[in-house]
Amino acid sequence: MDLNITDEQKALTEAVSGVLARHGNPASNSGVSAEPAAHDPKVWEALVEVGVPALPWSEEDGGVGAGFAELTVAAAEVGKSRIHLPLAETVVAGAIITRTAPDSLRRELIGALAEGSALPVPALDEPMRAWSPTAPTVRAEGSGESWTLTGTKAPVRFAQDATHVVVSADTGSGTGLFLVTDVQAKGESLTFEGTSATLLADGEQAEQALAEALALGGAVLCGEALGAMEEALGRTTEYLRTRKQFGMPLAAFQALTHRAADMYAELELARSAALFAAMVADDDPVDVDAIARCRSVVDRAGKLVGEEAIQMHGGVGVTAEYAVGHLTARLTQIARTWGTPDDRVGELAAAVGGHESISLLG
Amino acid sequence: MDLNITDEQKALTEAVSGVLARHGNPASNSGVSAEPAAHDPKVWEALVEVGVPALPWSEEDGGVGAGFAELTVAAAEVGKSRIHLPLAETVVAGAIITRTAPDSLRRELIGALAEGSALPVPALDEPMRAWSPTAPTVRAEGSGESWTLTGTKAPVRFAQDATHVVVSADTGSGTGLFLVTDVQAKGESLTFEGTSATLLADGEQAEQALAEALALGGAVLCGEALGAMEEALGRTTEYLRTRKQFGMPLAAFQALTHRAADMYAELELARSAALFAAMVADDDPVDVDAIARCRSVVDRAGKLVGEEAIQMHGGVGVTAEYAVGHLTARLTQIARTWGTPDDRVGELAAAVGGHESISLLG
Amino acid sequence: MQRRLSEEDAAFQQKMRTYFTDEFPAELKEKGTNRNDLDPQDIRRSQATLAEAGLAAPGWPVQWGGQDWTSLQKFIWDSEMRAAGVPPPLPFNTSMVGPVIAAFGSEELKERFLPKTLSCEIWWCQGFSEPDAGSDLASLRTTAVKDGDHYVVNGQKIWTTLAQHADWIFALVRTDPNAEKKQRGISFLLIDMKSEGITVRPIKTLDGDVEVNEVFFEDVRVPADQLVGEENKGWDYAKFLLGNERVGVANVGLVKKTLADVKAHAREVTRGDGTLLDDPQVAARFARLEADLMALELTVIRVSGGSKDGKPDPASSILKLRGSELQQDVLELAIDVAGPMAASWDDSVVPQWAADAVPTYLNFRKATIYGGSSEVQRSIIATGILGLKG
Amino acid sequence: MQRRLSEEDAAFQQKMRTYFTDEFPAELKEKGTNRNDLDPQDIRRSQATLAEAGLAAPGWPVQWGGQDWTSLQKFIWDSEMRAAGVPPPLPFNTSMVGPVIAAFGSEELKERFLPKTLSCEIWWCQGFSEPDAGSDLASLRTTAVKDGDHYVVNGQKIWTTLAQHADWIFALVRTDPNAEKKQRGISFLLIDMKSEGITVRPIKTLDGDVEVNEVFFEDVRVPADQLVGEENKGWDYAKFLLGNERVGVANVGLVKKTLADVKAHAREVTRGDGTLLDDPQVAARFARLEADLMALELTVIRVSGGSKDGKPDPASSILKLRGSELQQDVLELAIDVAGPMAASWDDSVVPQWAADAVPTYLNFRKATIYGGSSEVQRSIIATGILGLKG
Repeated sequence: MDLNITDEQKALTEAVSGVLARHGNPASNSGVSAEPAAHDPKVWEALVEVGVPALPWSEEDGGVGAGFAELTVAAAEVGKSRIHLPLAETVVAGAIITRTAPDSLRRELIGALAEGSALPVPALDEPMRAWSPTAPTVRAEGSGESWTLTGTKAPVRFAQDATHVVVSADTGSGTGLFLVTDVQAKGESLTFEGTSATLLADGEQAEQALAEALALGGAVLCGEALGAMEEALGRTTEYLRTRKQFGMPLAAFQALTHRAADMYAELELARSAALFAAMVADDDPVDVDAIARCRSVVDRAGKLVGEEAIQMHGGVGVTAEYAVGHLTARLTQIARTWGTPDDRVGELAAAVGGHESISLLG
Repeated sequence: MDLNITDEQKALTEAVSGVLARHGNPASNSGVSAEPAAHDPKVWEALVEVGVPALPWSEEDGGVGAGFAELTVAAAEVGKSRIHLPLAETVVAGAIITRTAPDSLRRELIGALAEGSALPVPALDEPMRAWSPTAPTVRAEGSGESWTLTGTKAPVRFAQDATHVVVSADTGSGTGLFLVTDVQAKGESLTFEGTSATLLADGEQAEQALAEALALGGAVLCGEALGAMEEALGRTTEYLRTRKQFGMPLAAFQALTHRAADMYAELELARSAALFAAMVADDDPVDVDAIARCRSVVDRAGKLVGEEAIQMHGGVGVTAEYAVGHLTARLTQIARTWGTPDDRVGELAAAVGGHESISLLG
Repeated sequence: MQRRLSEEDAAFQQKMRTYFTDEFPAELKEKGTNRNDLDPQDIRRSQATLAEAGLAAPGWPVQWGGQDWTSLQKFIWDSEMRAAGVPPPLPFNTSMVGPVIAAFGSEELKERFLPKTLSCEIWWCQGFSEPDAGSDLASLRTTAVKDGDHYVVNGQKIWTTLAQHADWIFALVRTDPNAEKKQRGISFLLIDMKSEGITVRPIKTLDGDVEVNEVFFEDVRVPADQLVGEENKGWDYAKFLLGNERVGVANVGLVKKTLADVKAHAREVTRGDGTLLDDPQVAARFARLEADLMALELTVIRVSGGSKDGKPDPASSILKLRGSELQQDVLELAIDVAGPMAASWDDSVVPQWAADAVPTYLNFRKATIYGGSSEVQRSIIATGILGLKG
Repeated sequence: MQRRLSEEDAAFQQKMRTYFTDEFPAELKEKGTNRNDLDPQDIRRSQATLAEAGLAAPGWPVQWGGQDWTSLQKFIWDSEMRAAGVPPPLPFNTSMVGPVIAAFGSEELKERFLPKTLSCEIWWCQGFSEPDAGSDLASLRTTAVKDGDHYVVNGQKIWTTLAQHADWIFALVRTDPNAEKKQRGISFLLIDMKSEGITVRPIKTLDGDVEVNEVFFEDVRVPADQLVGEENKGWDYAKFLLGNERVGVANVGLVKKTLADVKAHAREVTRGDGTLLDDPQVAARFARLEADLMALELTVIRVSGGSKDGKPDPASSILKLRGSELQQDVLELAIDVAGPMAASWDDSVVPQWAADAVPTYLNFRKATIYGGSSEVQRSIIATGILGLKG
């Protein structure tokens, strides 16, 4: 067990942060709202050039064959930058594909994802339905190679720019995972009306592939949240040092500095969790509960750090033209991606009777 | 709706606090542990003389015919004093009796309770069983006027000095409430081995009587907790004003004073809840959920105020010879009397779908 | 202590309920109570209607349109108004500048401003905060220099809510830069927003909306008879006002309505074979918030509230402190009820309430910042109530 | 980064597990790890046994009985020791005074004290806090005045854990009352508890136990060669020591064992037709605490821990801060698992673990107070890491 960042990972960090700094045009710079942004193909292309989307996939499939440790440090830079990118989304879609698609399709899709010519994303959520990876209301009909889907998936992040969508649907005998290439999005909503689809997996295999893929996507989100928290805390401490009230810098007010210390403590625990999630993601099979535990730690830290960062900035914290609220917005969203914080605790609670205590070594 | 204390209630407060000051000999004065103390007949007798145990019962039954508003302000003084008294316990037992016993028995028992010659307490808890007012493992056998009980109730607060015990038991067709007069306690444990008992109520009537009685006892506990919190906060602010560290009074440290402000805010919300619980207790039928809601507010305030009071006192806060930890001990216990804080939230959660929002006016 | 309403109060409650439910114009209630969704003209109409019925500002002196009600009756008025979805009167008018003019203004000022303030013929905004005077309000630097029978105002205000719709602004200005204590050199001035030299710059917030603004003053000439009370006494009036404002900001009625709405949504969202409200963890959050809200509501009734003898009641600080936190907790629960839908802010993709969940949550992080931040409230409690002076 | 143990580390883990499970005397493990339940002789025997096996103080220099292990191996050592229920070595000896003597003591002092400190032939206690020097430790007033080749010590220490069993005390004493900064006049002295003029007064805590004491010094003559390092440099050594202590106080192994025990009890307590562990709210509390504990454990491994170059690593403050809070959260959960049984402290009425629940919870409120309170830790983080100087 080694939680230290290697020199190679540091170099990657710098490369990614350089790319993002050059291409980045976050909402806060132009003073638009913190609404989740649409895909930005230019930034994505630049990241593809540095090899980021290819990191976790095997060389055989067209990836770089690095791992989630690398992807996590890259995701942290994305988190710091406040740019919205389909990093976790492509990981979920890619992981489902690597686990379920036939060899040729897998190589084609992962290769295209790695070189930026394909953008596969998952479509799992449905309106007015609480988070659940299984038992969707979108129906799949057919058999063998011939399936059609009917129903609505929404919201589907990055649907407008997606080239492929991995869709969960009810096959009548359980949850199936399907690949749709004819992506007709209205905003981030996808409505299927007998849309033809390729079955990737169903039953237990589908559920297992989906659970692992979501865990991997969750590990990426942990990395992104870590970067966002670092940036939020850094900006907050800088603000406390420089902003004056009552003739003194805010850093003279112990009620604030002690709360900043709590933010730091939460950040450091979340850092451990995010690095560990990356380690676990590189294992096979993936320990899904271990990553849920990591996300749970990050959820709580993200809430504290994000909310306190705004509070300590006062009025400017809620303005669109100031960065810190955008970081909080993203942290809020990350914690609600593929389940709410309570959902994760609920999942872990359901499994709590199955072990005496948690061993880090798996 | 009027949440103000009347002049009569203020006078009662002073009378009770005078009695307790004269007779009180709290554990912290003699430096013994914070263990829940046994009954102190002398203090109880003095309270009987001021009429406190008689307050909530009708004059017809031998009580004073005042109400829970009066009892609550008296209970607050008990809470401040750190003396352990069976105030809530006798209210639960008495309320079950007034709701279920035949006229003559009711008058006899309530009269004796009011004048101090009887000490009825409830025996509801059983070892290794989570809190539940119903479905006990103590078995009741018999019919009509002839019943026997078998099994163990523990812990039963004040069992050693109780003259009557109101026992919940499984009649085979539900929960029954029984009166036992032959109280053979070993410490605070009561073992029945074919012990004869009088059936007070069973089935729905028993459950309703028990629920209402526990709510009334809960209202008394809210009052006691309110007094304990007031005392804990008062001692804490006094300590912050006088204790010096780093050449300054602790009150110069904003990290502490802001937390003291949070203690105050919680205390004031809890005060509203405790006063409201008393109001609700005077209604008929008793709104059991409303009092659970009040207890829930008091639970959280008690935890914050109790824990912070110790923390701000530092080392002395955990010593037996210092008062503040004893207050925290009592607050900890109050929150776990007839259910844990989570139990109360769980009960309220189960009922949350039954209304759109909460109206104070019932 | 007594829980049930007296016969008189029950009748009062019935009267309020009948008015707000049956008599108040339905079309004004349909748009909801979110100020941003309402047309400014609707807000004016709503308040004018209330004023006509004598229900816009019951806390004011009877002579100026207030009511001689008990605090319980004022509470019933507020509860019934909120429950019926009636857009409440503008707090800038009825809770802020109105009571200040009524308490400290000359008869002339009262006659000139109170009726139009009550009816919303004048829409007021508040000019207190400045870029370098937030929690430390007394550091404000906007100056007002006497020039004959005018003041000439220069400076900048910030976080001015709804300034873009306002007709007038009540502003704290520095009239004596040499005062011994910075609090002593401040005056309370009423300024027409159409005055030459005033510029309003909107500030976009995280939710994309514009509710707050910067207001710039460049050699703005203000007739000296628009000074409230005495020159250099403005700080006292501001403290009086903030005492009133805190009570309003407990916002129990609004939060209760929001919580009920969120619960209704939780009932509609599917989870497994049931609804989200059947989920024990979700239900527990509702149960906790309902208990918290109950305690806050009781405290609003219990703490007499408002300024006393020209001084704010420090106990009212807990209403602002906990009221704003509770509002934020409810809005956070709304996000989790929206669940996956909260990822979209687009009401063509998900229902309006779900699309609003995150932006509203983000925007209302301001609740613990404006009107005296939580930190300011804690300091007021620590010093003013607990006697903890550093 | 890598999760799985290397082959070497896996073999190391197996070796530790075998030793603690199979070779370490079973009768010392049966009494549990609660220091209060153990006989002092058992504690000495346990540590002597560990010392003999080279497992009492792996962090010490190899020459004095330490091990040349990686921090991961030290972590494995600690985890396996705790999991097997082995009473750990006395922290006063192995984490506090030992490292200080090894780092700053003369060769003579090392030879005289380190072996007996390792084996627990000397049981140490810590004489730092005083009645008027708690968080503000540098205000300590116990004096040591040079008199020939002795120091004469006068004053009072407080919160001295297990002083009643201790053979020696390591104390901070003021040797230069005129030093410019109060931190500069402090020395680090080793004192035999059997010296004439020392009185120990036990302090009873809320749980009824006696673990802490007051220690009074009245003209106690201490040979000058029992000074560690240089005179008036004691504050530096104390800071070094507190840096080490904080790492120990994260207490992950102990907390993990406690949480597992509480869970085992929750499995045994009946609720309805199942057990308390089936209750979703109770299960959720376990799930949250397990996640928190995981994060803390990972952080212990990640933060190199301990003092570096004679200075404490400020990052270790988060281990003390969160470790103590987590310990308290687990002990609070234990009360709720005990449920109604928690009302009794009498193990003839309810099972021992339930009878212990409340007194243990109350006693461990000290966890956020001693060894540098949470407030002190937050100040260290704010100043030392975040650069927030007031």
